Amino acid sequence: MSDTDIVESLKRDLGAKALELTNPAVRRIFLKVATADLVPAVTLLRDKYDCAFLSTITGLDTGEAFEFLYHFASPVTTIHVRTTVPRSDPRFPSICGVIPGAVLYERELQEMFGVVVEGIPDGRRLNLPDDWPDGQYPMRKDWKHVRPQEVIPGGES
Amino acid sequence: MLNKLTRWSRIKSPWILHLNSGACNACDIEIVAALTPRFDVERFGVLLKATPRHADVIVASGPVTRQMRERIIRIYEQTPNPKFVIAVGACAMSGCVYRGAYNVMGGLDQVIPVNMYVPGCPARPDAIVDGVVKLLGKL
Amino acid sequence: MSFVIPIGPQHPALKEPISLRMTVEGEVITGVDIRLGYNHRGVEKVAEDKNWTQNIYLAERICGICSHSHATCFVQGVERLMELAPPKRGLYIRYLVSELERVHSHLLWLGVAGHEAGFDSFFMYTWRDREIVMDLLEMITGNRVHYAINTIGGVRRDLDEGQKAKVLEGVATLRKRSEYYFRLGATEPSFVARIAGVGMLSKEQALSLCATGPVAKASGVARDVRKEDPYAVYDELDFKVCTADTCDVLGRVVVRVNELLESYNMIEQMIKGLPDGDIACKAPRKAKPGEVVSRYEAPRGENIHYIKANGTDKPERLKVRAPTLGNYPATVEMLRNGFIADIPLIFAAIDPCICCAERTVTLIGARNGEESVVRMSDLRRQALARPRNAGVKRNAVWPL
Amino acid sequence: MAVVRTFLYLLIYPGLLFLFAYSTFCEWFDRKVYARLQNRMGPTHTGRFGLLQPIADFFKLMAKEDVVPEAADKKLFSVLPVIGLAVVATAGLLLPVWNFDLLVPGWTSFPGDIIVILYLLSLPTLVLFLAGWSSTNLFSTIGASRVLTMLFGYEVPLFLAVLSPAILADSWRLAEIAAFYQARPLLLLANLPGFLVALIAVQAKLERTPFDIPHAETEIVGGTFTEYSGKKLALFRLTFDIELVVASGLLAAVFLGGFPGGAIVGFVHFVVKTLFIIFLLSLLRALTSRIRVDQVVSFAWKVLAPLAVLQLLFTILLKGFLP
Repeated sequence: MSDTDIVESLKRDLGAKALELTNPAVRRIFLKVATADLVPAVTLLRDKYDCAFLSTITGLDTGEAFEFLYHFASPVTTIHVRTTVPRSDPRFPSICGVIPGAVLYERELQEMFGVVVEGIPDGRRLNLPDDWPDGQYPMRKDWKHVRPQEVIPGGES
Repeated sequence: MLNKLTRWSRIKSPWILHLNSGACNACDIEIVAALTPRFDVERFGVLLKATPRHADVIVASGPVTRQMRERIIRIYEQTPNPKFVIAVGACAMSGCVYRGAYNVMGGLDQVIPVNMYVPGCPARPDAIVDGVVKLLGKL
Repeated sequence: MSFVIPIGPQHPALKEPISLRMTVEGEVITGVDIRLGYNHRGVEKVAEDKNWTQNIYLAERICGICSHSHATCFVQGVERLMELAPPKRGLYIRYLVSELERVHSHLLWLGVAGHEAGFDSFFMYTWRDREIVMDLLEMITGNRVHYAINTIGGVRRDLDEGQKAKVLEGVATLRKRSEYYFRLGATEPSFVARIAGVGMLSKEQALSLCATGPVAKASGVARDVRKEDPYAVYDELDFKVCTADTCDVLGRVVVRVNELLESYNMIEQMIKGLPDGDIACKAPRKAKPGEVVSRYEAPRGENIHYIKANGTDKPERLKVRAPTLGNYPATVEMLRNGFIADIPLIFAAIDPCICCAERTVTLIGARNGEESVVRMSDLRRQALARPRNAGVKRNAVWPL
Repeated sequence: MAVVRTFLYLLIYPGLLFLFAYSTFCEWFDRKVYARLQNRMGPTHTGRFGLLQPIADFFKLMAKEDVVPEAADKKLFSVLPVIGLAVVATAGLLLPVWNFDLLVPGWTSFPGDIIVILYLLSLPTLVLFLAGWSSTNLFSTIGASRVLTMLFGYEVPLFLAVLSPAILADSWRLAEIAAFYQARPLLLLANLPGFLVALIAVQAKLERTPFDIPHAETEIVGGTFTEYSGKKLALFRLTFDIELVVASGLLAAVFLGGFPGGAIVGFVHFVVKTLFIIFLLSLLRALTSRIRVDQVVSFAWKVLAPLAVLQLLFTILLKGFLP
């Protein structure tokens, strides 16, 4: 089933919900979906297009909004679902119901970008240290890190 | 005479404890490779020990991440005296490519006193063995 | 009675800092809570203020034993962003080094699995033969680990006749040894007794929890990026995806040794079919705005890099997902109702590369409600720091 | 005069000093064989061929700082290593190598000394359990419970295997058993399976690799020894070395026909035979991987115990038909 057939059948299934559908390279299909119908789209992909394998979720900070890319891989192609969330109200549904393995990446988004994932089964802190100050989200573009001056042991720092 | 004997025994049987403070495990694999037939540190009496209680020399690798900082201090305190610390690899010396990252303290000497630095990314097993032997020579 | 064992961040079985909190009844594990983040170095933030060539060396140092896979995955993506077509010879050399790295990584893992099971002679023998591959890699690239042979648009060093002959001869001795290990690993009674039927992961679990690499292949899931999404050289090589359906640690040993033998054939095919020509092409300093996803079959599973460029010479966003991250939910399933003695073995079976996967997460599996939720650090403080009067002052005086 | 002689007897020759020297030599031999089997060199740079390595380890540990866990029961925690050492040293006295002529045996050879030596050899395991239990570290409690579970596994087959040659020689006195088999060397082949069972059981008693579960390095950090350091650890390691010497001496006395000849030749026999047994033990240690605690117990009761009972049956039958 080549990329173009998949793009055609995706257009037929999703219809208006597919805001954007591009195929920039061989075996790479990008699909833009509103956050409301994210979960149905993911369920459709998992059942009809055999995309049960979620590689990862990439978070992007594009100034006024956050963008999330869900990378799915099937034996024939890879499909990347993109949703955007306004910076003012960063909430979007969790897909852990559909793909149990997704809880990993959603917790990272929560911690790195300060977004809220509704319905996440386990919302604890992921890999920032225990004593990390709350409210600091390192992956945001506006977050700058001032580097502490390393002290050279033995005096002449 | 007694402290000549203890000095000789300390030089001849340094037991090492391997400590990874957030490294990319290239140096750790080279440390473990130093135990294998080709480099075989057991010739110098070096044994890889599991608990800080049994160890004399802490061989640490990796730029200290913020999360590991407190654990490293505790493990350093749990090791009985006389103890020494060898920082293996560029990360343990100065943080290597991760210098300046928000979560990295940049080098082991920001946390615990270090006696011997072994350069290299990763430090070669023979460089590590050379470091251990030189540290003992300094004793 | 049930009590909780912290396999603390510093533990002989784990070469890297990861903290497992096991709820245990007697010797049987009932619940698992993996806490990571000890290795989080913020690679993505650091990558945003380094230019493209510096980022190759950063990507390499994400992980020590699969350094070439991260570097290749990154360079593949950047070449696609800049629409570069690296010459065939450069690609062949690049993927020759990546197959040699797979050999050295699998031999390393076989040794560690033997060491975890207490079979130290197996560990010594496999690591002694791993030195052959390390010598080959050092001959080709100049360094035992972190080869730095990749540049954007090709490779940095060429391969002459003498080196090709040495590689072939090294591979021949290694193939003999690997068959010996295959027989040893699959038949030595005390070793098999430790790894057969341990760490079960059924096929459905492997699929639903997105397990990847030899862990999935040992449960019968034949997914391999080199076959599904062949990049550059792999569509010209013939090799088969090796799977086993015993779903346990023995299956993972079998899959990895088969992959070793497959890699030997591939290396020989690549050496024989090495086209001539130059090894790299010129690469511009800046990349046009755009985004790309590049996938690569690392020794531990599928490696994915998402790179977004905004026209300057620095990437706007670099997202790295290492294979071990995908295997952690599967590990929790495998550890459930195993024995304490099996923890290091099951954990080593996924060949964890914790430094790659510093973004992994905890899946609480502790079922019995009566376990009071103790904060992770207090628990470890109680267990490890039981001897409060260690007799050492807070700021330790320099011993010298 | 006799008091001085016994004092000398206790402290110098078969006593502490000799056991210390000989057990360090055996530990060096074991480490060297184990390394050579793994294609490695083993300790070479301390003294000639690395002979002084165990002694260097011992003195270094004696000079290290000694840490006692605060929550541990201090008196018990520090007295255990000494008890362990004392028990094993007394067991060393009973070996039949020091009382050369059967007619005027020294005071250390008396009917029933094989039972005493077996009992003294199983005491260190209890000391080990108490050591693990009293250092209140989580890992050592697990190690301690494993020590006991293993004790139930290998203890009975060991007793059966070691006692069956004694039954054939119908005497409980080591010196007489050894003399019996020296007279009829052919009968040594009769208790070969017993020798095998005893070897494996001793390997388990000494907690060496197929059975080194209580202080399994990669699983439960240090096992029973997690909290021990400095002098106590040195004494514990010495206890294990002496236990290795005594156990292999016992096996040599019972299964390999004792140590004939006078003082010198008997001693040479003693050295050669114990080194042969230690070689077998380190061979076993190099070729197998560590098995789980439940596997040890099931292996002991499914394989070792039946074999030992068979050996006993065969001995009794043989005793019946002997002229």
